Amino acid sequence: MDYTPRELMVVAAAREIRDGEIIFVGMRLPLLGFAVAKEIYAPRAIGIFENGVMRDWPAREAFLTISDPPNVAGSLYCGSVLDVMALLQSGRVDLGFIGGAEVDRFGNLNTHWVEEKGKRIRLPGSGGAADIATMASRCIIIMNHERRRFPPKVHFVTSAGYGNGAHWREQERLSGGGPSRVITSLGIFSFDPVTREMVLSSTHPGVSVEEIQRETGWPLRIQEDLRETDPPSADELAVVRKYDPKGVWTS
Amino acid sequence: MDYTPRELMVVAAAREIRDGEIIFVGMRLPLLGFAVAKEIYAPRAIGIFENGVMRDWPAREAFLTISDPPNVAGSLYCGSVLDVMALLQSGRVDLGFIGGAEVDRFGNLNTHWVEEKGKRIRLPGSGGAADIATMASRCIIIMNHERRRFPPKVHFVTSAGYGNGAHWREQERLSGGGPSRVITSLGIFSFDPVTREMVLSSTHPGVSVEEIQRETGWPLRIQEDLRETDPPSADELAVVRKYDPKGVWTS
Amino acid sequence: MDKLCSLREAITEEIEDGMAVAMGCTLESLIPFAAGYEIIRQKKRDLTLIAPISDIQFDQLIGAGCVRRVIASWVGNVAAGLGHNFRRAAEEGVPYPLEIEEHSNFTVALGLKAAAMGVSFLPTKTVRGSDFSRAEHFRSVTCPFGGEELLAVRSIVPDVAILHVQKSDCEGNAHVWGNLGVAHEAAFAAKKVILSSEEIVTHEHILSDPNRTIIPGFLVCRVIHEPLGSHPSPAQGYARRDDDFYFDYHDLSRSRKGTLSWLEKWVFSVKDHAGYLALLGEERLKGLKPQGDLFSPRVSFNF
Amino acid sequence: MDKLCSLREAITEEIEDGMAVAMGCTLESLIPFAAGYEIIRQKKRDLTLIAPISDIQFDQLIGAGCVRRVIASWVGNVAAGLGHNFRRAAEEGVPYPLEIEEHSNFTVALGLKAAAMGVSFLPTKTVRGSDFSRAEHFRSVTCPFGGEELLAVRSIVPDVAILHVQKSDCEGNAHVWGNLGVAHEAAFAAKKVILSSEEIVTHEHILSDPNRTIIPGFLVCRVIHEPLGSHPSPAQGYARRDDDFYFDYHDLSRSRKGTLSWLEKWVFSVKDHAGYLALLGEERLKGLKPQGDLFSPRVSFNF
Repeated sequence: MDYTPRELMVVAAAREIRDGEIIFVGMRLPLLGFAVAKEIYAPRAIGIFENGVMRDWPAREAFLTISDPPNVAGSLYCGSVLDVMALLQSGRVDLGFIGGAEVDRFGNLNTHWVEEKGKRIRLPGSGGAADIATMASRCIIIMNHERRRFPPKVHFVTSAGYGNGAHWREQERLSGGGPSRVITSLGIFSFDPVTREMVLSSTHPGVSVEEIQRETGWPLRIQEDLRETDPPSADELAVVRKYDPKGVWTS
Repeated sequence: MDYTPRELMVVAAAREIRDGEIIFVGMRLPLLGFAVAKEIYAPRAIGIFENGVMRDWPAREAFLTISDPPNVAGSLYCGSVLDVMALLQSGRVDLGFIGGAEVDRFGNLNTHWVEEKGKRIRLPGSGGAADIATMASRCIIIMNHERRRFPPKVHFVTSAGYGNGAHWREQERLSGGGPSRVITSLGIFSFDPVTREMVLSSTHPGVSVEEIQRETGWPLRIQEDLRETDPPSADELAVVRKYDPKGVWTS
Repeated sequence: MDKLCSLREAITEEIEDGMAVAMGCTLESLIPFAAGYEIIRQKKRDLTLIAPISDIQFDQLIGAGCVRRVIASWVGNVAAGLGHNFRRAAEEGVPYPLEIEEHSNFTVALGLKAAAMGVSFLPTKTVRGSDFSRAEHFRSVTCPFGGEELLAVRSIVPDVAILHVQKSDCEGNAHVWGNLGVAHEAAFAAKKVILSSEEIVTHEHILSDPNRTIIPGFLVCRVIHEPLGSHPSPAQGYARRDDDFYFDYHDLSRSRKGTLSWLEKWVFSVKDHAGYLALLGEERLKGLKPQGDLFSPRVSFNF
Repeated sequence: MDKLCSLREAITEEIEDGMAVAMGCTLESLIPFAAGYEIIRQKKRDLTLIAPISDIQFDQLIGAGCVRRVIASWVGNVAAGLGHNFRRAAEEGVPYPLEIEEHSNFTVALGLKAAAMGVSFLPTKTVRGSDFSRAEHFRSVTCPFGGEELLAVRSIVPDVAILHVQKSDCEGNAHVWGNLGVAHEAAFAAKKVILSSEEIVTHEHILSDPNRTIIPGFLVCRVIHEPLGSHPSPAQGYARRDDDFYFDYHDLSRSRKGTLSWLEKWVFSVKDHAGYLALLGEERLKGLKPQGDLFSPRVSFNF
């Protein structure tokens, strides 16, 4: 079957959504993942957006920001940032998708600044990512897998993962559960339940462990029963293409 | 001119409203006072209600509670209790009207419980009165003037006036200015700017100081230039009767 | 998921003795009286009732013996004055003693908002200097910036919020308009929400105006189609206030015996809300029907 | 009181150098770009800009040299990525050094809500563990009930909030729909509010749906009738998003020189918003016109 790496990432994201869950969605791949989940696995999932919009079905039309009219029309609820953040803070958001410029081995994300050739590059900042990272029951991190994006320690913690590992989240009293998966362009990671270190759990078809190690800034930990990521099914792919017919996000 | 004591109280309340002010209105006499003010002195005043309704004109139809449909239809803003209380807490409410079962010489109000013949009578409680008393820039207290309602010290402070006088409000850090007037069925009081004691400033036409003293539970303080309350003008009376044609509140 | 059921089923299955129930959260309108009557009919006991002001609803439930505690700022009969059953319970423990967590309207709203926001308190400047502000649900908190001393209001977490709304779909996505009181806060604060609704509308109808959705259905466990379910309180666009009903209740409830006969007539002698409406009679109900031509303008969600 | 005036007059008389201005408070829609352009045209300086995310508006104002400080959670170009002028200011102090009060979306909302509520802070559980949570506008506060340690977010008080809305009357009573972001909080937090509006409607029109009033006019000092005043951001029911405009800005603003030529073309070379729209051209504007038949149902306020 023919599919792009991003289509695989979308489908991997979709498979993480359970029926009836309340999901902080965001744009791009997670938005498509939400669409796949709704149409196939999780018809009762609710998607919420940081601008105050809640939807029980993804918009059919293409759009570039969560506040674009197609994402507002036909939504379930249009309210405020505080309305949706209240759901997050009161522990009712099951899952949130986030990404960033850097992620480290404990799942900490950075969207504030990085260094390139000794020069500091200023990035846009948190947006709602730090809120989701702190308080969602679980988070899924979606990243392009490149070595510069996978340092052993991020330059700046915008959105906390497991800090320096083990019981850090409990010690710092973060109310959410932390990252449960990292879906990259090369494979899928989970986190060791004790050390909270990122563990490679599946490699995407055609990707070797060596390639993933090469693009990762620390010695990989690999799950004993390392698998190959299931490729998208025909059904899954059909939904991705229904919602992104021109491949704006997935080509 | 013929008018009822309550019509006089309504008009006295109306005269306290300045143009452009934001007023916490409430039901009955203050609501009619708001109508008189709007039609004559204060066309730009805004009336707000504790259920979340804001109006720039009083409803023409009669109604018994602030949430009745005539008070909602044609309002300026329909929101929440928190919306209107936020205006109060942020110091934007210029004036609020309150009343109670008891008021004492420092303008403290009680709507929690009183004693009658040695038996404790439970009253309904604060509602929004304590909020208004604490935080409005100034309050006007409207009361039937009876001795049992004017004890030297209330049984219970529901809505704080000047506490035990002088600098009590500043010491207790109440953000609003406290009561500026007490409009009763017999006269009008202001408060001494230093001691914060209630001072009789005008007697209603036909009411003697002696009668007021008889109905007041402490030795009256009387303003040097004690006046007689101006009776309602024809214009004022016309508005009162336009909004209360059957005399439900003012007969 | 279709959550439609009868009021009887909803109250039987969702309300347990001892629960904390927010109801009457829009102040004097949209009070879920039909749900309150069913709670009385089913003889629920030891409830904690939560609302700023819910007109005679709390007085009825107290008189019927359902209540152990109220978290409220005002309990009485808004147009007529005192609440006789509230008085009897507070003064004499009849039919049962009553605990009262005393609030102002603002502090009830803040307590519910704290719960809705998922925090254990919210800070305020209100009710300082009021005697009831010394109760244990208010404590001092110091602003870590200017050092200002504020009052912390403890969060109020209802087990259930019962709300009467104008429109809901089968999943409990509800449109509400008019004064909102603390309805939104109560719905988001509660562990679950029961809705009774004037109209059941299609899901598409809800989606055609998402700004009117005050309660998203995923908070809701039960939806009951109960036209006039807020009688005698008003429902903007659907029913006027039945003022006489309140005055009659006030007169009859003056005595314990009168209360019992009132409850017998209006609650126990009828099977359900349909029976109650039949007892009110067509003529009376006709008089509560709204008149006029006051419709909101349509707004465009086109893109 | 009629508050209608031109954008030029409003910005001249209400915005002073050094003020704290909340704008772009509905996130990516209803951003008051026309007002921002007028601020640039009038060469206001040393402003503090406040919003969670306001797409390229902050980048434009920073590039134009109007800004000394931002209070924000995200500054960039939402669809295209980084904000080049934000980068230059933050990295190199070009055209001026930039102070950044770092927030998350939630903490900006809480800071504005605190101000709207008239309290100096609000407590939260968010951003614990984030490096920016160690900044001085976040401090620890202990819940006086359970002893839980929370983060206090300092209140954010804008001198002015500038909002673009769909409908306003001459007094500034405004109907807004679609995602509301922190618009309501910003309007109630600010010392004064300036509105630009797609439509000026009658006062009666506003009163016919009071639940749609997000901003009451008594908070508003100026009202500007400015159709397409949020271009290139969308206005539900009035204008689609002009995506290309953002991408073109992104490309051109890569260099300081490109930014200056962009500003010259779109801001300085035109007299006002009418000139800007003329420059966009009829064809392009036609393409942004909403299509379809998505109207909210009317609801009844009858009684």
